Amino acid sequence: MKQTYQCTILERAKLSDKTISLLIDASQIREEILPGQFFHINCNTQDSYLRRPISVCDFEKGRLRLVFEIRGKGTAKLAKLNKGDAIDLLGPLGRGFHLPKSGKRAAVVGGGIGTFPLLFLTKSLSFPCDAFLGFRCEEQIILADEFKSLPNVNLILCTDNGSCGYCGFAPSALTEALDAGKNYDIIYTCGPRIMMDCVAKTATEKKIPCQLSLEERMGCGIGACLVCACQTKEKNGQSHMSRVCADGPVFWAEEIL
Amino acid sequence: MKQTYQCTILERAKLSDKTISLLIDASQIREEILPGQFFHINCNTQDSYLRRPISVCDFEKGRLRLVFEIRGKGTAKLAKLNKGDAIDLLGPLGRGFHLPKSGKRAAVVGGGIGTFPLLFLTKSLSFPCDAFLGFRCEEQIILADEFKSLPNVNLILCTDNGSCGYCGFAPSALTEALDAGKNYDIIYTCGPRIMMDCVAKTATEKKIPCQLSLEERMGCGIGACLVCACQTKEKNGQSHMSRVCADGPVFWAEEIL
Amino acid sequence: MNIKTEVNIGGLELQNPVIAASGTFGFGREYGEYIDLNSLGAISVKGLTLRPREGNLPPRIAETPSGILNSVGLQNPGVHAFIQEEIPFLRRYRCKIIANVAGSTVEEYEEMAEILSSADIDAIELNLSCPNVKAGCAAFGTSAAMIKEVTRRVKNKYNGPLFVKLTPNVTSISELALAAEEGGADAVSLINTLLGMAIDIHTRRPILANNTGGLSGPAIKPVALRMVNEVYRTVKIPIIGMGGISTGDDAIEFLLAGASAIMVGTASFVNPRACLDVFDDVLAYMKNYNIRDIASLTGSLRLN
Amino acid sequence: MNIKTEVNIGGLELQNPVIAASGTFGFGREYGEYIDLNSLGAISVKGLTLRPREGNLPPRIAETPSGILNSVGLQNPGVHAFIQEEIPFLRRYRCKIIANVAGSTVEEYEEMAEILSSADIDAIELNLSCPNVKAGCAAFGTSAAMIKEVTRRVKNKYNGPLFVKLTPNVTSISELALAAEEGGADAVSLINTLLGMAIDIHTRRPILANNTGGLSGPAIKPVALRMVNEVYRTVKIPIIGMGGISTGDDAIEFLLAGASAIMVGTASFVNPRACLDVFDDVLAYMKNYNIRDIASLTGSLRLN
Ligand SMILES: Cc1cc2nc3c(=O)[nH]c(=O)nc-3n(C[C@H](O)[C@H](O)[C@H](O)COP(=O)(O)OP(=O)(O)OC[C@H]3O[C@@H](n4cnc5c(N)ncnc54)[C@H](O)[C@@H]3O)c2cc1C
Ligand SMILES: Cc1cc2nc3c(=O)[nH]c(=O)nc-3n(C[C@H](O)[C@H](O)[C@H](O)COP(=O)(O)OP(=O)(O)OC[C@H]3O[C@@H](n4cnc5c(N)ncnc54)[C@H](O)[C@@H]3O)c2cc1C
Ligand SMILES: Cc1cc2nc3c(=O)[nH]c(=O)nc-3n(C[C@H](O)[C@H](O)[C@H](O)COP(=O)(O)O)c2cc1C
Ligand SMILES: Cc1cc2nc3c(=O)[nH]c(=O)nc-3n(C[C@H](O)[C@H](O)[C@H](O)COP(=O)(O)O)c2cc1C
Ligand code: FES
Ligand code: FES
Repeated sequence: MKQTYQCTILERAKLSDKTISLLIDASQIREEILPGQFFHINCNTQDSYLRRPISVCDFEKGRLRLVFEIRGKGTAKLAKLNKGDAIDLLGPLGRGFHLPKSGKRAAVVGGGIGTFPLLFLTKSLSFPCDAFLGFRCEEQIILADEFKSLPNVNLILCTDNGSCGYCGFAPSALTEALDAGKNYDIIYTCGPRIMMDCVAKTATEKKIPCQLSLEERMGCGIGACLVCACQTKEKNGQSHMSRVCADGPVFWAEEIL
Repeated sequence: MKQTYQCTILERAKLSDKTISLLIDASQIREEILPGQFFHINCNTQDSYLRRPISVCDFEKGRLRLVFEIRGKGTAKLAKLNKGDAIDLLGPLGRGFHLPKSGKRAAVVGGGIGTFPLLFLTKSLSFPCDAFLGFRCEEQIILADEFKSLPNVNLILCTDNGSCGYCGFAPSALTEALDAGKNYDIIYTCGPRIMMDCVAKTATEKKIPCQLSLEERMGCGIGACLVCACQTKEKNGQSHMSRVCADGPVFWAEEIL
Repeated sequence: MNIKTEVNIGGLELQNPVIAASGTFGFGREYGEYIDLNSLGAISVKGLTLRPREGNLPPRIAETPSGILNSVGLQNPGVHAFIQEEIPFLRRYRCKIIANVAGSTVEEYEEMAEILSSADIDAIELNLSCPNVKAGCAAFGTSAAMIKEVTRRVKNKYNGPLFVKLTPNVTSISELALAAEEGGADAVSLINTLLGMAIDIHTRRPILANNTGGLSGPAIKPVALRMVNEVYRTVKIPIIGMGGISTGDDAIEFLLAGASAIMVGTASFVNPRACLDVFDDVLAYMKNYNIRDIASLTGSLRLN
Repeated sequence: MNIKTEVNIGGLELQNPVIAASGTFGFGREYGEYIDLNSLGAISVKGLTLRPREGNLPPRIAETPSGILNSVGLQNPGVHAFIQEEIPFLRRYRCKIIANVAGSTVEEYEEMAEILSSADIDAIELNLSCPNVKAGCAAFGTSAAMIKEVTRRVKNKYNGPLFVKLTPNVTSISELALAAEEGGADAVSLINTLLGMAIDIHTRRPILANNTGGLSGPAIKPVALRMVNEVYRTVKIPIIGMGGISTGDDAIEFLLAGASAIMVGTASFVNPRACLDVFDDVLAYMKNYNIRDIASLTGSLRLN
């Protein structure tokens, strides 16, 4: 039987004004935890009644890392948790990223909070990758050191204003790399929807398999309530309402309408 | 202008399984705080949406003491507060006990959580008193040491089962004292309604002025919403709906129907 | 930045659209110790009846998730005492006085309107929706024909701005709002409380002595917002919106949905400064979005 | 202590009165990974329509104080796929299967009843109250005459226990319950969701793509309880009560108010074990008060 887990917070760090990292003792979780999956977290107030979905940012030796931005009531509540506090987790949930057994090189394109789950993804890849990570400006850059420290990752930081790294959006950096002759076996993307659509379009044009991680407001988080719908294309071309929580959050580009 | 106060908790103590004492820095509160008055406390959750009324248990040199029993959601939330935490107080509210300028001896009769506000009352009396305090059993006795340490207080502890002090209810102990010839200028009572009614009856029979401190569920706490009604008798004998929060919580026995 | 906060609600000029809701603010005296009444748009006073009423037995309040149930039952000193004792006090302040009135017959409503037409008030709010009194206003409140009739007859007796307060405990609130409009109402106020119940499982009795009570507070906000928007798309007269407003964001939601003014009720119990805090937050929102006239927010919601 | 937990709801024998509410529990597959479906009284499956439906556009959910709004709009694989793919799965468990059905015409309701009468289900719950589809069931749900008619005609096609699920968005729910009873319903289920709205003040648009949605969760509990009690005092058929039940105490409130069984909906989203936790807490309450038959709780509230 699956269950919810009451886990203990081992470390809490503030990565920026609005970004919190929680390191959680997840040793009791026996299920496999895959990159792209998420946990549905109880904020435990009537004010923020629903759980909040947060992706796995990292997982190693029973230690789970969640990184999130404070947006509204629920994340504000989670941000108040401290070392030693308990956190109520439902998960791991959803379909994670496809990890090919072998390959030459992957591209990973992320923006904003969409970059957090890509850390665990790049760590889990069995071959090298170029990671194009976009942020508003230099001050907004999060987790760059962690990405840099990974031996298989070639990090290309992008900022909208050019205050650090590539000047412009991450998808443009990807396109430039492709135009400059780079080859990728697979492209992964997570971030604002317009960014991902841009990446998906490029990938489709270049006939490179591409995966997107979608966001949608959730209820149950496990596939039962159908509130987290997104329109997808069936194999037969028909449109269908899929569940971001259970059929996703990771989808192939060709599934997305 | 009156206001709510964000005060800091200086000390938190557990007086019994279910009883919490909070010592609060109330130095910013410039209004006079009188025995019998209460504070209306924000529990700050949507689950316990309303404030909770808690009587002043003690007040000295800007330090406010509130003692309360954990009953439901709100008090459970308040019980989680710790030293250094902020507490949101509305008050002091209500009409406190009448304190005669002079007198020979008062009787103070309390039961259960009704004994807490009597501490500040007995401290504020300018003449001696007999304090009949009733509890279920010895283990339930709260604040006895504080009462004992007051020079003007003659403490008569009563337990339902006789495990400590007088065996029986506090009103019986009062009646026995009166029957044995004791004289009181005024009788104060706070506790379960049947206990107070019993004391009020005795006092009325003996023609001793008597004050009761009533409990009722509250909304605003300041007299505006009329939800905390209690039936009282006007001077002209007519029945009237008074507000426990603003016209009370302390009433004269003859006002109560 | 210069922000225009004045609004006109069916002939009632308010310096700002924040009104203290009837029954939650008494006659202003108590909250006047916590906030400057001069800074409110108006006060809708405790529901008045022709003769004084003692109201229901206690307990009159029960706490529910993100809300409360109340069953005060229109305890009030009667319209005459209001005129003699409360108006002179309230008149010392800039805020407008809205007399919230409840009758148990059409004639009673007429009589009160007549009495109030020579009193120093600024508007009448017909409470056709109090859920806590057996006979009377609740029965009026659910019938479109009755609403139209009462409104029409009161309008004949009272010349000032006339608001009709509607109950949400109906199949179609827009139908009732339309009836009020047809009867000559200058604005509609909505919503009053939702009829509810809470039970003490240990005594196996309802918590309220009156068994049922009216639900208010944040819990009802989604229902209230929906009704305001529904009515906004049905009638032409202004709407005074309320139901669970505790923050400026809540108030903005109501304005966008179609309210021209808003009332703050239960929130004052938790935060005695709620009315002012709500207004300050609305101003901050307007500054943030460079909105110069608060009235321009009304109904500016774009449906999907 | 020996506790009798079996209840009979209009002919449907349940091992215990805890039912998973329609639309919040899918067809049991997903929650079956978190709780033993054998321990539930029944599952009311996601609302079925004659043909598959894709439902409304996202966003379909908004959070509100102590509750949620949803506007799924009856996304479901259709009654045929339900029979072929879901019944065989559910039949492996002891819990009873309640088919929740919604049609857009009386004929559609009849046709589905006919189809289901040869399927291996235990009861039909007529959803006459879905607020999230434009045409159809919501219109039926507010008219007593229509409710009676649909119930009668479905009853002619289906021999098993027939439940009618009522909407709370009406002036008199007891009138509608009476209509269902007169039409031949074996029980009534209440309440469905309250119609509500939530607005994003920054985009000035409703949060739900469908603009409005149904309010559920703890926020609506007081309204639901009042309605259950009102209906209990009006009809003779059993009531399945729901609306915000998250704890055993909540469930007891509903039983005392007059429900013979209860449904747990939104609470499962926060606590996937909610159905079982509710039941365990009900048992603890019964042990505490030495109550031996759960059915004896029904309606044992004493009004003040
Ligand atoms: C699969 C998935 C993984 C995610 N992973 C991360 C992550 O690793 N780090 C991170 O910072 N954020 C992540 N998000 C976004 C995060 O869930 C939202 O920012 C968060 O739910 C907002 O809650 P709130 O209480 O701050 O905002 P509120 O506005 O108070 O939320 C109100 C309601 O809307 C929902 N909601 C609001 N914004 C979003 C959103 N963007 N996506 C989904 N639901 C939303 C909330 O969950 C809640 O139910 C993820 C979202 C999804 C769907
Ligand atoms: C003037 C006054 C002074 C008080 N002083 C003290 C004190 O010094 N120490 C102490 O332990 N208790 C005191 N009480 C009682 C205390 O207010 C309640 O025990 C407390 O409100 C219960 O809240 P809860 O969240 O634990 O219970 P819940 O059952 O969750 O409360 C639900 C609602 O009912 C109200 N309520 C429940 N029981 C009572 C009650 N007995 N009186 C008033 N409201 C109630 C709550 O305030 C809340 O609004 C006082 C009550 C009043 C009226
Ligand atoms: C204690 C209380 C008393 C009320 N009395 C009245 C009243 O006398 N007349 C009236 O029209 N509305 C009355 N109401 C309803 C409020 O004015 C308002 O319509 C309702 O509470 C919803 O707003 P809120 O959620 O902001 O409180 C009362 C509400 C409460 C909580
Ligand atoms: C996401 C969601 C989907 C729902 N779908 C249906 C449905 O298909 N048929 C139905 O009769 N009720 C449906 N309901 C209503 C619930 O069955 C229940 O009546 C309501 O949610 C109140 O109970 P709760 O507060 O415990 O959730 C749905 C509720 C939710 C939250
Ligand atoms: S959140 Fe319930 S199905 Fe996805
Ligand atoms: S609590 Fe509002 S008048 Fe007493």
